[in-house]
Amino acid sequence: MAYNLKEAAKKPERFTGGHRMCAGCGAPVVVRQILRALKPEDHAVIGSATGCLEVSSFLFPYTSWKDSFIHNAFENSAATVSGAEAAYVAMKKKGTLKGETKFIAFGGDGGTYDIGLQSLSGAMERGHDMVYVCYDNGAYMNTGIQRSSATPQFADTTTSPAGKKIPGKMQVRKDLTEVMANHHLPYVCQTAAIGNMKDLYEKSEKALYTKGPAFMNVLAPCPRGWRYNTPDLMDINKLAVETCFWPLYEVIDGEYTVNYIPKNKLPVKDFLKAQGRFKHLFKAGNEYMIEQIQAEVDKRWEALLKLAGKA
Amino acid sequence: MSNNAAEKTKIQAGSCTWKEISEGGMIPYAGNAELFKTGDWRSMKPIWLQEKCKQCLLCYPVCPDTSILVDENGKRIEFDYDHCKGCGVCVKVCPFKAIDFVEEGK
Amino acid sequence: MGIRERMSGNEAVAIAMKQINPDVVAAFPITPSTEVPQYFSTFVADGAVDTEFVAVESEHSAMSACIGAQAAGGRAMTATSANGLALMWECLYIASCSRLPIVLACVNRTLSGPLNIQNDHSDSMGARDSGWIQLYGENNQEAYDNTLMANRIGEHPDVMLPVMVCQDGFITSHAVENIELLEDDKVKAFVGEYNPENYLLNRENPIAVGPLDHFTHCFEHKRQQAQAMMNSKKVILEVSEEFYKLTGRKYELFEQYKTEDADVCMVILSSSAGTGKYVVDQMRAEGKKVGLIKLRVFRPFPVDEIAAALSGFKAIAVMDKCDGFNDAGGPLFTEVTSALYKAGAFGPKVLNYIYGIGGRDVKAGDLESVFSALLDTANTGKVTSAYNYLGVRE
Amino acid sequence: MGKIVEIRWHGRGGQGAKTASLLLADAAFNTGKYIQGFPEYGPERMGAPITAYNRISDERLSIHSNIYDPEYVVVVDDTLLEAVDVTAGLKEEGAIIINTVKAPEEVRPLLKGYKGKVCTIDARTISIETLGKYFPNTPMLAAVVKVSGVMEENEFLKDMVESFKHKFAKKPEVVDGNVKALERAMQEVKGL
Repeated sequence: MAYNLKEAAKKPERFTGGHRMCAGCGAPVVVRQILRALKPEDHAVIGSATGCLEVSSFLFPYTSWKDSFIHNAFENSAATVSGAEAAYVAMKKKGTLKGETKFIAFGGDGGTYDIGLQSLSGAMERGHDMVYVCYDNGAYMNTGIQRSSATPQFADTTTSPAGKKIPGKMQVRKDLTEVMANHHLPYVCQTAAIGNMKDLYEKSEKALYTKGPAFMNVLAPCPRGWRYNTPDLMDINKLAVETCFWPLYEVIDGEYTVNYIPKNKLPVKDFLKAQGRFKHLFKAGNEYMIEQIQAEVDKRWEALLKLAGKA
Repeated sequence: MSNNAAEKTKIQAGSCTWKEISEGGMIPYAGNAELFKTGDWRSMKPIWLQEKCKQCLLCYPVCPDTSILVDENGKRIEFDYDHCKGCGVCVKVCPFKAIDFVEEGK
Repeated sequence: MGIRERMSGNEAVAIAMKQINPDVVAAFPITPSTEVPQYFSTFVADGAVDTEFVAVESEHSAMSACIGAQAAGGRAMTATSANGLALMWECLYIASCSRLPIVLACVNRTLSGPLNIQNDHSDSMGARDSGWIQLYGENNQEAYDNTLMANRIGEHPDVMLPVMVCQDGFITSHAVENIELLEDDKVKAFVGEYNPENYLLNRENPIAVGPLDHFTHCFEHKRQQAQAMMNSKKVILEVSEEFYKLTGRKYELFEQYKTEDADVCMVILSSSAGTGKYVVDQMRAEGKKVGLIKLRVFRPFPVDEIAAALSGFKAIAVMDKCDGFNDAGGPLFTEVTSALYKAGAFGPKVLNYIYGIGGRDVKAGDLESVFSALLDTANTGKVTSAYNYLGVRE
Repeated sequence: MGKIVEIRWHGRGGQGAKTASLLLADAAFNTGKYIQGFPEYGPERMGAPITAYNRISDERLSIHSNIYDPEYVVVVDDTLLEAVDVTAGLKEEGAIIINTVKAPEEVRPLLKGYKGKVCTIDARTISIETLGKYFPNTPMLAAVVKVSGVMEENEFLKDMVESFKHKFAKKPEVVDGNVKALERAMQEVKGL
């Protein structure tokens, strides 16, 4: 069914207020929208890696999750949910369960790109009927903004500080969406909370209701780690997409579709400038850093267009 | 959530003994975080200017705290100030300037 | 009255798992436990079980998947050894604190390093404080029987803890021996259904498992978990008694072998206990008053019972197939000596022997030399060295 | 305490010495004995010398160690005679059974002064002539039973026929070959 903001609004909220995420955090916005894509009659078993989302949403004795929720450890959200899904298959065969249950595993970029990559890869390869969602805020925010392999090049983090000799994180970001696309899954996408949430909602719906393993990589800005004012969340999301720093695309059974091609691709500088973590890039003499980032964004964007047959 | 669940959550949140506490920290009251108020985190407060609001609904999904509620007719209603942390994301996305943003307590 | 069979310890465990027919088995290959999931996957492939077999990419994920499956409301089982158990470590604690009665077949093997695939108890002994019930078996029969009892023990409402069923890698896991199996229907009736009160897949009452638990409540949860372990002792005895009525095979917290009139006694676990009994028989034939206690339940530690059973001997040898690297003694030694101290039993002289490390074969003669040393100690009343090594080249 | 018969097998990885020890355990089990059959613990590599063990008894076995003073030693590959100390600990009132074309007196000089009984069996020829391929386990098994007397011969034969019938249910022609191999081995073992 095509997305309609007003119709979607009537669906039940499945992630309540009363959680302890920071004011203005991008992650709960993403979570709410993904859960909204569930059919109201379906139950969900949701897992989360240790991280901001988990420690803030299930702090004893309060849970923000209206569905069943399990947290195990940092690196095993995918394996944990895969076990729950296997139990579901077995118990369903015995006829002891009614209705449909969907399985969703959440992890931040630390729990997904880094420490949880093996668990994710294994669960996806085994073909469990589940959705893995990475809410990517580009660093280990829960422990205090340490660099991850998802941190953009030159970003200033607490373990890749912009110092006198080393100007922030020296390495380019890992392209996890591509890594997952190469697992040849039925559904892989990259998305963000944009505008009226159409892209995020529709992709969530596809991921949830495609049989088999699905992977979603969703941008989730962090006002504290990225250093911008909380009201700017949706502007930051928009800039990430309009500059092609974070392209919106999906890979369905190996077929690439770029969901949004900006008419006026903005310079990545516009995205960087909005965030304090890139402040040092704008000092005189550091122009090369912005140029390098722009070159990397362009290279990846062109490659993506090529994969989608748009180049 | 039933009153019973709310009551039991209160017991768990308080000074319950090890004999009363739930096994392994399991909580059988899904969504009971609603009982936990985060409204006092606010230093800025969004004010809904009903007369300017066109009910475009762009504000409800951007709220990280599920604090812009939509009624059964699909209309947004007053803020849930029990949970709103005053981040101002809704203020910025409103195309009609129908949400004011003021200092808390003023 | 039972089915007379012969098979290895690994096959016996796999057969027990088949008869239990759990909802999920998630496992990863590692020598010497590999055969357990191997046998089990043939049962899955042949449709002999209803289980979902999850061939995970690591032991960490094996335990993680078991946690997910058990929390979901299913029965989950796995098998591992040595480094595999070590890789599960983090999740062992999470399984027990989350009160998930998962059953793990631990085929004991030396924990690296150096890399060694043979038997000692360094793997499960390392996990002794992870909150798992630990049962140790002497042979394939005991590995089978303990596996059949494990679900009943772990799933008891007063317990709700995971259970580790240990046997010696290769020595019993790969040795074909006689065994008496139970009929499938009897196992089914004995093990029964798993009906947890709360589970993730209960859509009528969704739950949340595994919170962030601050100092405000964490201690209470840990205290409650400790109580579950205390409660488990009684449950182990009750389940074992019921099993005895079903099979005629008697299991308690430990087995006392010819201890009644013994002057000296050896405390030992698993396969070497069998060799120890053989040695006791031989020495008894020579008129020497030696006896043996084979510990079956290491967690919970039968602190009062073992102290009562040991307090009357003149000398005791506590055998550790695992060193403590603490300049004090192996884990069993420190537990036994604290039990004696707690009971105020200062009579027995206690010797500790570290033995069988890295698969060093434990010969009858080795254990005989320990008994001889005990008899000497009993005579002289003197302990020259409490912390000893048996079978190492000096 | 009942008498425990202890047997040690020497072979090469991939030749089936471990399987043979398990088959012997099986046969003894089927005649009502308590048995143990186990390999020397470690990874089995093709061609590398391997050891396997059997204990057979009328009473439950509790000892769990390797075997150091066996009654019988079985050597599945005579090239091992020079590479491995096959008679180590072997009791003189026992015997060694070697798969070789040679006669017992020809191999005795390789046995480091072993004074007990030396038996040989040409399992290769028997195997090829009865089964059409080199599969020494069946004849070796029969030779061990014959030499050790660890179980009653007719009972052993009867049990093996049953087990072959079960194992080769879809290939009945193979059953006859195996039975022939057993019978011939019992007749042809030398040095008794």
